[in-house]
Amino acid sequence: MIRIINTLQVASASLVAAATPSAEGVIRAPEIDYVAIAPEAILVLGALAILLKKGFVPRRYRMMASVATGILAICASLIATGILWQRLADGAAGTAVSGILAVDGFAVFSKVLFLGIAAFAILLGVPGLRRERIMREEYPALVVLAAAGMMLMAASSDLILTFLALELFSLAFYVLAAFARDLPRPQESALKYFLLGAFASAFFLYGVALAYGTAGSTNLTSIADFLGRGSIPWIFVASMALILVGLGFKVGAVPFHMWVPDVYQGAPSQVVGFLASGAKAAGVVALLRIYVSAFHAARPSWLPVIAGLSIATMAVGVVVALVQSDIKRLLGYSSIAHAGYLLIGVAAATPAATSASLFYLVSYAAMIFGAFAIVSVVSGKGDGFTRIDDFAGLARRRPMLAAAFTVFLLGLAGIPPTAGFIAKFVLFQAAVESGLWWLVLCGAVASVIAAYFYLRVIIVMFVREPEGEDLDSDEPDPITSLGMGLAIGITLVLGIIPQALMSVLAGADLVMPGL
Amino acid sequence: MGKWVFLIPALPAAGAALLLMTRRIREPLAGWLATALVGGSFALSVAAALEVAKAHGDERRMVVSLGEWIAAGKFRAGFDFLVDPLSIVMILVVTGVGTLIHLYSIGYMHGDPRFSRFFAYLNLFAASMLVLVLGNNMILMFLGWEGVGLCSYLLISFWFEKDTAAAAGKKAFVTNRVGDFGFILGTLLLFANAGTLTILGGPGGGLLSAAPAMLTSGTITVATLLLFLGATGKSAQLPLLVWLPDAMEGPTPVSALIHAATMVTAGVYMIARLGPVFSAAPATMWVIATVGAITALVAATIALVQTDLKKVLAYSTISQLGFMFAAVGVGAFAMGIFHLVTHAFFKALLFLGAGSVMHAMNNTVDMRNFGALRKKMAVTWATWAVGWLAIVGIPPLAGFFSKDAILAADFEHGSAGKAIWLLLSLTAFLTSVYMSRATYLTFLGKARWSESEYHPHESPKTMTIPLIVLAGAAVLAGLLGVPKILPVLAHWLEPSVGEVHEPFGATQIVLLVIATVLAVAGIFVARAIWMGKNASERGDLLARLPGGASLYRFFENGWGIDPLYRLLFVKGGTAVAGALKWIDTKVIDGAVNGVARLVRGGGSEASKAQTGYVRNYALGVALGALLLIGGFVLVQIVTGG
Amino acid sequence: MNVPTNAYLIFSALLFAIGMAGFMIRRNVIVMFMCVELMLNAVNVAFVTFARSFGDVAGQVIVFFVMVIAAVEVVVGLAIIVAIYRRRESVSADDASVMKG
Amino acid sequence: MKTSWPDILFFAIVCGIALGAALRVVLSKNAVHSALMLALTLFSVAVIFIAQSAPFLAAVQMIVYAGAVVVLFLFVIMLLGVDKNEDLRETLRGQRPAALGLALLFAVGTVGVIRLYGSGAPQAEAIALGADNVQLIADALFTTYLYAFEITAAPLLVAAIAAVVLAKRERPAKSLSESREDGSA
Repeated sequence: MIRIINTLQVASASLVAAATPSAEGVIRAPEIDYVAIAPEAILVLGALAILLKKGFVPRRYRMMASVATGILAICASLIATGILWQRLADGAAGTAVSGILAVDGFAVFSKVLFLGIAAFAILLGVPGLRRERIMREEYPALVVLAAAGMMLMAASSDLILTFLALELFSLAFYVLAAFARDLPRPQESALKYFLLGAFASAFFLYGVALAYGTAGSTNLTSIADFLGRGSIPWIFVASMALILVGLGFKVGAVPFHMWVPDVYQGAPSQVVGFLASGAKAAGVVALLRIYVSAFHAARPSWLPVIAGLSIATMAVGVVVALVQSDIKRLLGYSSIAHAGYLLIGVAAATPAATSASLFYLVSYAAMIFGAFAIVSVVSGKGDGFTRIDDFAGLARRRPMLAAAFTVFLLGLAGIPPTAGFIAKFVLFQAAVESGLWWLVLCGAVASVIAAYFYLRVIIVMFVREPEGEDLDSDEPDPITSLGMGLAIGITLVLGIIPQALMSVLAGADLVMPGL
Repeated sequence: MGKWVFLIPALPAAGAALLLMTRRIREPLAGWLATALVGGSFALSVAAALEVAKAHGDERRMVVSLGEWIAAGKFRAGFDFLVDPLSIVMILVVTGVGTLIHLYSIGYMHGDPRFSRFFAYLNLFAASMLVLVLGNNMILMFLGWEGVGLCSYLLISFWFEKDTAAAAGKKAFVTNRVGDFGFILGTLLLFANAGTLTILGGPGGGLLSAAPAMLTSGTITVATLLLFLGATGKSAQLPLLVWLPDAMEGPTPVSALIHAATMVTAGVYMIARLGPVFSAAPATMWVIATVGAITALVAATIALVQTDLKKVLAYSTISQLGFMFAAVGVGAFAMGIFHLVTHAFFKALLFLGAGSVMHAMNNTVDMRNFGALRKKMAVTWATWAVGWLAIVGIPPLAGFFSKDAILAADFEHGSAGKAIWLLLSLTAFLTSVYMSRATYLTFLGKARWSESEYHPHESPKTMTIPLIVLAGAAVLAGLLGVPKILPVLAHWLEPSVGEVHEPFGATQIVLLVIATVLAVAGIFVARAIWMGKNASERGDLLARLPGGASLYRFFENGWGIDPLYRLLFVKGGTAVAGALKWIDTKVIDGAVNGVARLVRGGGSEASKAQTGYVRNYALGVALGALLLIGGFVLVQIVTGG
Repeated sequence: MNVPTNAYLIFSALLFAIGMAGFMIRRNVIVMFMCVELMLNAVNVAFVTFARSFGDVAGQVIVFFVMVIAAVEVVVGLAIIVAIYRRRESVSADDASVMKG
Repeated sequence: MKTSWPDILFFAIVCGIALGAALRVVLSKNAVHSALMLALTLFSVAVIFIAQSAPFLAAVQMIVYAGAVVVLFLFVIMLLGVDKNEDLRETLRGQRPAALGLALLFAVGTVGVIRLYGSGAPQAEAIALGADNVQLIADALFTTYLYAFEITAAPLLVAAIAAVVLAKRERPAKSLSESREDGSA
């Protein structure tokens, strides 16, 4: 696979060179590290293949071919990432293609995370969307493109590439949110998400412009050097704020959170699982990359703001979640609270906090995917039954589903022996180590309150009698069950033997320039 | 010690998993299976105890490791169990009493539609409690800590059809979360300062040996206070005692196992486990002792005016836990554990006795409707009597020795200790009064129920056998700690809690006599009030006496009560108890509910900001952008950039 | 042209603010979207201004990328709007307010 | 370097037109007018690009932005037939003052920060960005930003998918969606 790309790239580069007349002759294209760009390149090519196959594959097999191509692309990308990882193990962290792409443990691990999220999105999304009869051949293409964007968020070493990556996965998500385009609620959520997303991106871009204006470059390494030289100009202060608006919007931090519950409620559940885990993780890794790594020298300036953002996010998330009556909105607000916890990890800004954040993202992704998979099964056609009351007596109707949902909810609440507990613990512990006592205190209070609304759902499932007639929730199909089983497995295994992942995180050498 | 120790919690955990996952196993097989598994744990615990007994000195503390569990940065936590005399005592109690209560439940829960689920929860509880006890690091302990809380919550609201049960479960949960929050913060603070959360062994020798030296006195005080906050939540001490009385909405075996014998003692156990750490913070120790003594007294006065038999026992449990805290608070860890053990036996016995009475009386719990039940329920009465005399402290029953050990230990501790001793002695007297009151109202005197309505009968064998076994234990457990002659338990615990200093001389004998006299006096006072001529009508007089009118009737009827007693207890005591009860129900409950309402109200208000209009959301984004810029600028100005 | 850099930056800030206000004031989603374009253009002006003051062409290249993204956003946005209009026959953002709370 | 008055005047006129047109985008009752005013703003910005030694960008701005994007807007407006005058009265309470207040504060804040930014004088006159502009851009685009340039393919792919997925009409979907919708409304 790599060889093929290699050939393609060489061909395209020589084409470019030949086609560009210049005073000094040809422009010398930079040394391209094909292994470094392979993971994303494979995904984009995969998406292209999905779109192009229309002319070659008979109609009956198109859907299958799309899904197969998507899975194949993810697997190939995973292999490429593995090769990259192998190379890192030999100690060659740095940047590639003119310093625009970071190649380090952090980037590589995040890529694996996002590929896993994409795999889940196909595994759980395809059968779910088929059930809803809104599955389209383009779904796998959008998933892999979004994954490529999210992977670049982690690997980007240049703010302009970050912007491109952010737009790439956001645009894919706008389309995914509108997937059930003929239903009013998905339409509304897509519209809201799109308008606000574009609005917030403009702020982000303005921030990038101001950063360029002060540091003279959008390259994160140059910015880090610039900040390392001394005092922070005023205009850069505004730049940091505006960049935070864009990324805060993606992770769902207060007060940029308002799209979250509406979009989570309106968009198809199968897509929301992807959105909730992917977009949030992408925002967090970018925050880590930009704030913790590049802006490290300015930490005294941004720490209070990030901490304030974190506190506000946790507070609003858990408090408003208490009064929700719709399960998807409840999970939306809960995801806002989780964004608050994750911001604690950003504020702590140590290698330990970074790996704790990654651990958190992994476990959160498994739990939220699982939770939304169950919601999509229970809520039936067109997400018709998403009130919490619709889950009453689920333990009697579908005991396995209720048990699985309990595992995910306990995980989200951070109650042992789930991954959620370990994740919260290591994150808080890392924050305490860097002296953020008060922030952890707030986080602990928030999780005390949060446990209440998760428990409420569990109680409704186990304790309340089902209302009215048996809802037409299907038994989950085998593939969905497999996906849920995987998610439960991750939630419990990471809760019981977290070392399995911790050692990887420690061995992956998550040192970022600037730390 | 072999790795088989892990089977001790694994057996009931497997049972819970099995019962939760298949619905095939039904009554009564589910009950027998669960009982057998806990029984198996008990057998293994005995084996572990024998193995520990074979070792000598410090070798009696063994760490059994199943491998690394969490390692992140500097942080290490193994999947390790600490098997030492202290944990052995606890697991014996948990599995022993647990087995009996499982057995009892087979009869008690007969016919319940969720029979097997009940046993699944009980098994899960046992597993969690065993993890809590055996865990060799704070995280493993917390795992169990949360687990028992969860099971307690599930079991309190087991009969969720009753609104009160659901509400009680919620209250227990919320209150416990406050405590858990203290626990986890205390843990984090310990880690931040000591660099380890392993209790024994590992780098630096673990918290027990290394922490006291590594911690600065200020931090250790804060950390231990936070941990104690966790303990007050789990063990229902002031100010977090509100949930336990309400928890009586659960099935009675649950009250016996979880809310009397085991889970509520977790706080005491945790402090004893971390004895050296707590000892390094004298201020915390005094707080613990004081809170314990005051709670003991307060709960006893409230127990005095309850009419619900299970509530009397619940407040009594709180009061007895106060005794234990008063013991560990002065460093008398062995005495605290000793009382924990004896209390587990006699309180479980009393609860099961109460359950047996309820079983016979169509689930009535109001003592005013009882009376003269001893003729109908001979076994229940006989065993209850043992439990009653044991808690009152009549020699040579279990409570006598353990309570006196605590009183003596407190008396030794300077003038502040003497004050605590005084409080506890008073409490002991009140304990005698209210327990005797419950006994007289329930089993003695005249029947206040009609034959037509109730058909009291003795309970089935599965229920009476545990009663008999527990009664035997309540008689004999005291022998574990006969001062001077037979200090078995204290000696046994020495490797865990350090050398036990237990003087025995003239002073101690005087104290013994005082305590015994108080206990006997309490019985007689109660007898005078509740066995009087008109007891059948006025059994509840004391409870109905907040105002003057009823008080006069007391006079007119010529109840020969000592004027001083009347002044102190009937008037003052009732008023105090009434006031405390009022505070409990109105102020503290009100505060809990109020906070909940406030948070929910805030939620509703905040969710109104979520108008659904995308343009309003855009306002939010813009406002956020401005706030962030403002925030950054402010920080920049403050830090002088 | 020797106009101070700051003048251009202030112009850009004002243009951005106008776009921002328009986004929040207008109900018509197409116009709201035009306002986003105004904001992006304001940013472009800032980039070009900085590029000139540094004598660095990078700022101009970035504007290039921004234009691409703006075009893509327009396509996706208008596609969503068209899809929605088919059902609702309305381009008012305020009509999309069923979900709240 | 001295600032000359004609320069200032020219700058003021162009900026005035741009800002005025931008205001008209916001304030026009008719969406078609807004689109046309957007075109005018984009045109003014193109002029500013020229003044800022970015002639190539100015050309692209005219062709792609003012040409294609605005036409696309107009096309959609006409396609949907929403080219009628709208009622501009505010229906959400407090929305307009809040919006204006926030925008104003934002402008004041950013301008304040920019004023604090420093020098203010253009320093780059000596560096000829304008000459060889295309060459310079090409140089940067195919060296430093080569990867970013290649990655822009991906968003374009998404745009293509969006058009297919969202705008394409499908025959059987209609009846199905209608029957389902009653359940979820």
